[in-house]
Amino acid sequence: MSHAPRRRTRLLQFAAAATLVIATAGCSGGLGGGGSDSGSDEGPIKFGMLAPFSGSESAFGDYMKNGAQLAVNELNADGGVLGRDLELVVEDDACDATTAVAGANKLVTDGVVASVGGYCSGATLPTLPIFDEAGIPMVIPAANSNELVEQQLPGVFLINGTGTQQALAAVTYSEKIGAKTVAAIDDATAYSADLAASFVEQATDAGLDVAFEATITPGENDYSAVATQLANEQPDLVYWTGYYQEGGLIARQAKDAGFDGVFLVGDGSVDAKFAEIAGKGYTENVVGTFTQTPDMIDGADQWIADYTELAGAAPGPYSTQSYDAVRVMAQAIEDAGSTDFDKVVAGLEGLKDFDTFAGPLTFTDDHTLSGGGFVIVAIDPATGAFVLKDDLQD
Amino acid sequence: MQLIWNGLIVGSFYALVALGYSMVYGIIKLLNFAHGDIYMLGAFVGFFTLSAFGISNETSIPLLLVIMLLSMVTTGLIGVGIERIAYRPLRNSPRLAVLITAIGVSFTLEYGVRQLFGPNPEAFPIRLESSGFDVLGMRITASQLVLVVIAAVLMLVLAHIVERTSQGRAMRAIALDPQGAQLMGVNVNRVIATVFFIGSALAGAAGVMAGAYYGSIDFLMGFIIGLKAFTAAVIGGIGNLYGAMLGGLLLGLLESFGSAWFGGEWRDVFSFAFLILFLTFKPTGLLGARVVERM
Amino acid sequence: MSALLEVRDLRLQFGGVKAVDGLSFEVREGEILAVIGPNGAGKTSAFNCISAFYLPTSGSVEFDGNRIVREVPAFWRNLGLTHLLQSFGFYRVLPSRVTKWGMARTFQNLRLFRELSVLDNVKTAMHANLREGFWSTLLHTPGYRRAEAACAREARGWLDFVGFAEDENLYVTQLPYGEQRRVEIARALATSPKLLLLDEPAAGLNFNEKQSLMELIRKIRGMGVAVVLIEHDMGLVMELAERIVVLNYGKEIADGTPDQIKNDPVVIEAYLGVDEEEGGAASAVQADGGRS
Amino acid sequence: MATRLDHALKHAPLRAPSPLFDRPRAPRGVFTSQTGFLRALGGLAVVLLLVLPFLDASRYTMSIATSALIYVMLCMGLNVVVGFAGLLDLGYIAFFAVGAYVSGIFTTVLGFPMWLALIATICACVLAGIIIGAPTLRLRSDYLAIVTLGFGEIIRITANNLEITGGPSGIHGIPSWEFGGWSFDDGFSIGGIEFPGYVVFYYFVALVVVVVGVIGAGRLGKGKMGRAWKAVRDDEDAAEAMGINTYVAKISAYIIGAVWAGMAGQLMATHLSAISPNSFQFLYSALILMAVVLGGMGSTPGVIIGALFVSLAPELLRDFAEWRFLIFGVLLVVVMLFRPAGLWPATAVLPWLKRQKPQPPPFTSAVSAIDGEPTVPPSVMESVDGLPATDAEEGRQP
Repeated sequence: MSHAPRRRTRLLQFAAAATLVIATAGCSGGLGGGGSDSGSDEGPIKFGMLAPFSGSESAFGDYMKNGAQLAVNELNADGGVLGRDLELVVEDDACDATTAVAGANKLVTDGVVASVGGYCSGATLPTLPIFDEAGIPMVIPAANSNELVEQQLPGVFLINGTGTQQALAAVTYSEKIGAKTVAAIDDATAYSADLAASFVEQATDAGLDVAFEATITPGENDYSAVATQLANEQPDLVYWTGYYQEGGLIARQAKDAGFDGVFLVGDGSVDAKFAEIAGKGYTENVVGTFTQTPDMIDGADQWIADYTELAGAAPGPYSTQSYDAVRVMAQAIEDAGSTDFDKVVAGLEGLKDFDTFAGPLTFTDDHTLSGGGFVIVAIDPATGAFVLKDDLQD
Repeated sequence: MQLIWNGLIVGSFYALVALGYSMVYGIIKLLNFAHGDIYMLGAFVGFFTLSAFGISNETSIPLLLVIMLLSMVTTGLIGVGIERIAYRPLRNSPRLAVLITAIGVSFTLEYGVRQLFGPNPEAFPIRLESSGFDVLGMRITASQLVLVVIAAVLMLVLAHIVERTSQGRAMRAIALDPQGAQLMGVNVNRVIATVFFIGSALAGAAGVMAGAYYGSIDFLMGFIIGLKAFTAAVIGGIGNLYGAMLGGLLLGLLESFGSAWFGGEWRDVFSFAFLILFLTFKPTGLLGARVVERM
Repeated sequence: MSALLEVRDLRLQFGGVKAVDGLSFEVREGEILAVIGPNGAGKTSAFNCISAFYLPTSGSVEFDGNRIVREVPAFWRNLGLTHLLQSFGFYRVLPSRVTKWGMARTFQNLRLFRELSVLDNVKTAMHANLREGFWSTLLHTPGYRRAEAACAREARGWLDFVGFAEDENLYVTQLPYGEQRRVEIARALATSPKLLLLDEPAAGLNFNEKQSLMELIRKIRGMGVAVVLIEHDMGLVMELAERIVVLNYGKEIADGTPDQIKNDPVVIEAYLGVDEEEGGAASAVQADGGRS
Repeated sequence: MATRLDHALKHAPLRAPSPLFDRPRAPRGVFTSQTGFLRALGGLAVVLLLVLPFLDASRYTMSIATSALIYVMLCMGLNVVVGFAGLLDLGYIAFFAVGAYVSGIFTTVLGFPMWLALIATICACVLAGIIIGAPTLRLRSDYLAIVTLGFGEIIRITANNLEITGGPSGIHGIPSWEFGGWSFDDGFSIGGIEFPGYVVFYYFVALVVVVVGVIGAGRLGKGKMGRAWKAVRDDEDAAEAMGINTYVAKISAYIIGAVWAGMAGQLMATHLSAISPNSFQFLYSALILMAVVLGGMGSTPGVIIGALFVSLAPELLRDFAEWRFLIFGVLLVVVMLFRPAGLWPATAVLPWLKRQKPQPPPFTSAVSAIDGEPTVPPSVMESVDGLPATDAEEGRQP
């Protein structure tokens, strides 16, 4: 016992000595060598993408990856960017802050020059400072919580319409169908709560009267409480901002409970699974707010074909956004003529009416989409898939 | 009124799962964490067989019953297997070890299913047509009625087994005093296996019913309901079957009202807080045997 | 010789079973008292009440001027909150407190700390009178080192005292049964008791071990510690005890010197009479249990 | 000397006769004594950790190394609760969350410097430990498990639904440590070697976690308090009979565990600069428990190994992220079945030291022959003596 501290001090001295030796040796990649984080100037240009490949959201990861990969392949096919090939580096963020930060650091270490990923707002937020510090511009395809741009980091761009814009589309539609009273339900995830809040806000501004704003716990089965509430309050339109699983259940249970208003869902719920879960005869008055998907745009069949060939599966949510994210970033680098942070950011800001699935793209001052390009989709009773119903252009 | 009815529906699910919990706990004092996942497993067995036959959007009740029996047998056997592999070797080791094993089993089941069927929720192929009608202020749907009836039948069957048959007597004997029962020539292992079979079968049935009623199943559906079922079992007095049923219904009602008053997001907080208070002041539950006063 | 422990009309009831039914006796300082009785006579239950492990239904236990059984005010009792209050530590004495007052006990079936070394087992018993704080432990202050050293010295002293011959660093599970018994007694002594309750210390010991046990108990008494032992082994009891209390069905049926007890018709009728069959079977069972 | 030793003990009426013969002093030195070897091992580990950044200072390495160290801290805390005191806590991540959120809120919302937040964190965790422990520690082990689990969920859901905790997207922009004007983010350079902020922070965390966490928990585990914990774990009644107030012992273990977790949480918040509720799900409680069980409950080196495994495995096999929990689940079962004491059991003796321990001499009596037989549960004994089996079994085994 009594001699313990002596040994420890000796050890520490040894440690210090060893440290110094190695420090002076200055190994590459180590502190001595001052390992640099910025990407190299030869070889392919690396785009990094953080997306969920494990955890509850893992389905969306593949949609995003394949979309981006398709864009990369196409760009490489006609000469790449700045005469260099593009390479897509994908990391898992599991929708969890810890994993996301590790992944982001891994991308930085791998020397990516641009980030085209980000699905869960909660997992994307902590990665912003990392990419910012490393001087890596981000074009975020899916995550679109307003908090992402609130920090006003120079390199952060959103090409998925923000909650505000989607909520605006929802409100516009409500007015269009002449709804008087509306309600909002979210599933307590960052994006969903955000969207519901801004829907309620804008609806109130638009003079609609908001019956109630409810929050449910995702991952359960029984939502009879909120269903009953809907049946009792009978709003003309209810806006569900969460994902399709709970969405389908709520739509079904609400109808069983006797609710017969319009069931408007956010983009998280726009998926063929919605109809399956809700079941036959529960989807007549289900509509959704969504950015256009290729099957809604004439002449996009070729794109779908290409995607399906690449991925072996049909495109899903955020495939197009990821595809566009890569193209936007590539274009900006092309314009900037280099992968230098400031130049690329300037390039992104300078983009004018760049053609994307969501229509011509121009970034606003706060680096979000000017339009948002949200449309109203409805469920096709035959296939259960969502199809374009109203592009809200008039 | 509506709240009460909703509560009863959820409660009957809790009760079915809680029964298994309570039986297993009563007989080998093991908190079987994996029980909720057996429930999930039941749903997936049903899903698998149905989609294997390419059935989808079916609405026939007989088919539902067939499938239910099938997955009851399957989950029952799985339950027995789990007991044999994971729990029996540890019967004489400290509780902590067995508990941790149970958690391990639970993880294995959940993520095993996840690997087999993928992380996304699946739509259950059988749906009960649910034309709603109003009775004294409550909106009741046919599917809900079917559900309650099946649950009630299952519970009655169980009650009969435990009360009337020799197996049941053996169970109660072991629950009271394992060594004593063994001395009396009861084949403890066989009885415990039976208990696991029955408990798991009930959970499996509940799983199928949930699938048919709600329509969507996923690999984590068992976790929360497992916790709730345990809460129900404790409230009713763990180890006591009628307690489990009572507790299940009670918890269902509590949640139904709780989420109506505090809002859905606080529902779990509400029921867990209730559990904690309950355990603090009446650890033996409503119908539980009163333990001797000691330190 | 004033009374060290006074038990008055002690009653303990489990549901219908009257485990202890109006037991009264007293222990004088520095004497060896044996409590005997057929199985199920409620000896261990009585022990558990005296050492505050069970809360008796009624009766009073006074040890060295401290009341071990507390009265729950009628008000609460009528409200039926007795159990609740006592489970929260109101109107009751914790066994640890009783131990601090100077009453140590061993258990019928060995209850050593299985994952602690022999030395640590004994050290643990000195918890109450060891000067160690949180910070001194964290910082390994000289005070802490002294306390640990003193603690170890004391513990070794007790191990030697009970004639423990093995390596003190072994885990108790590595020890033969007899040695485990010794360690348990050493552990009890390390709490520096005035009164030592031994619950069937001879259960499962062979002849030689019993001899050395008797010697040890006399040695303990020699240090001025009163000893109360529950024992089935009549030979040992008759040879060792100065006074014997006989229980049957939770009631005290006799109290006196070994000779008085030997010739007490009631006792013979209730106990010794059936010793051949029942006692034999009983001690067999005890031996089993001893091996836990 | 002797008198000072006596003074070290409180007055006790009965004193042991001084030892009859001097037992051989425990051997010292690196390879001849358990403690010596472990200390050397620990020292070696510290050296390696100190050297690491000079070999590879890439952000990725630094960040996973930092997370790993935080996990070690966390697991040391849980080890006190589960390993030492034998209290199964399935909501342990809640304390981690409390630490992370308290420091997050103090620094971002209230704008305090981090060191103040640290103090606040510790206080908050002590408080949380008491609030959670006080009502529930009287419960039997399995009830305790479910209740702690419930608490974990409650904390998470609450954090998810409150305004001040930033709701579902949590808190972001948590500053790093700063003293006066200088913040860790600035980094500094010594002798021409540039130390970026994250490396400095890594060093800081390494020091705090390894030195305070491991050594501190280890020391507490060896002292009076630690013996009390282990006694409670092994046999609650016997512990009580030894004059240990088991309730106090339990709650002290619980509080210490809470504080360790809180400090870990605080470090994690600073490390990630952002925290969100879904980092505090039950899964992570289970993971930490897994680390402790796998490594060996109550064994410091074992737990460290477990922590490193659990935190590094998912990073090293990122591509198998899908399989991670399945693997963990199977591992838990297998470990419990075949190596219940973990990879490095607390009772482990270094293989080359085993020989030196004298084995008990061959014992010839009838008793020792059946010494090794399986335990007969106490219930039999009690019931033989007229007590119902139930009450005697309460809370006896963890």
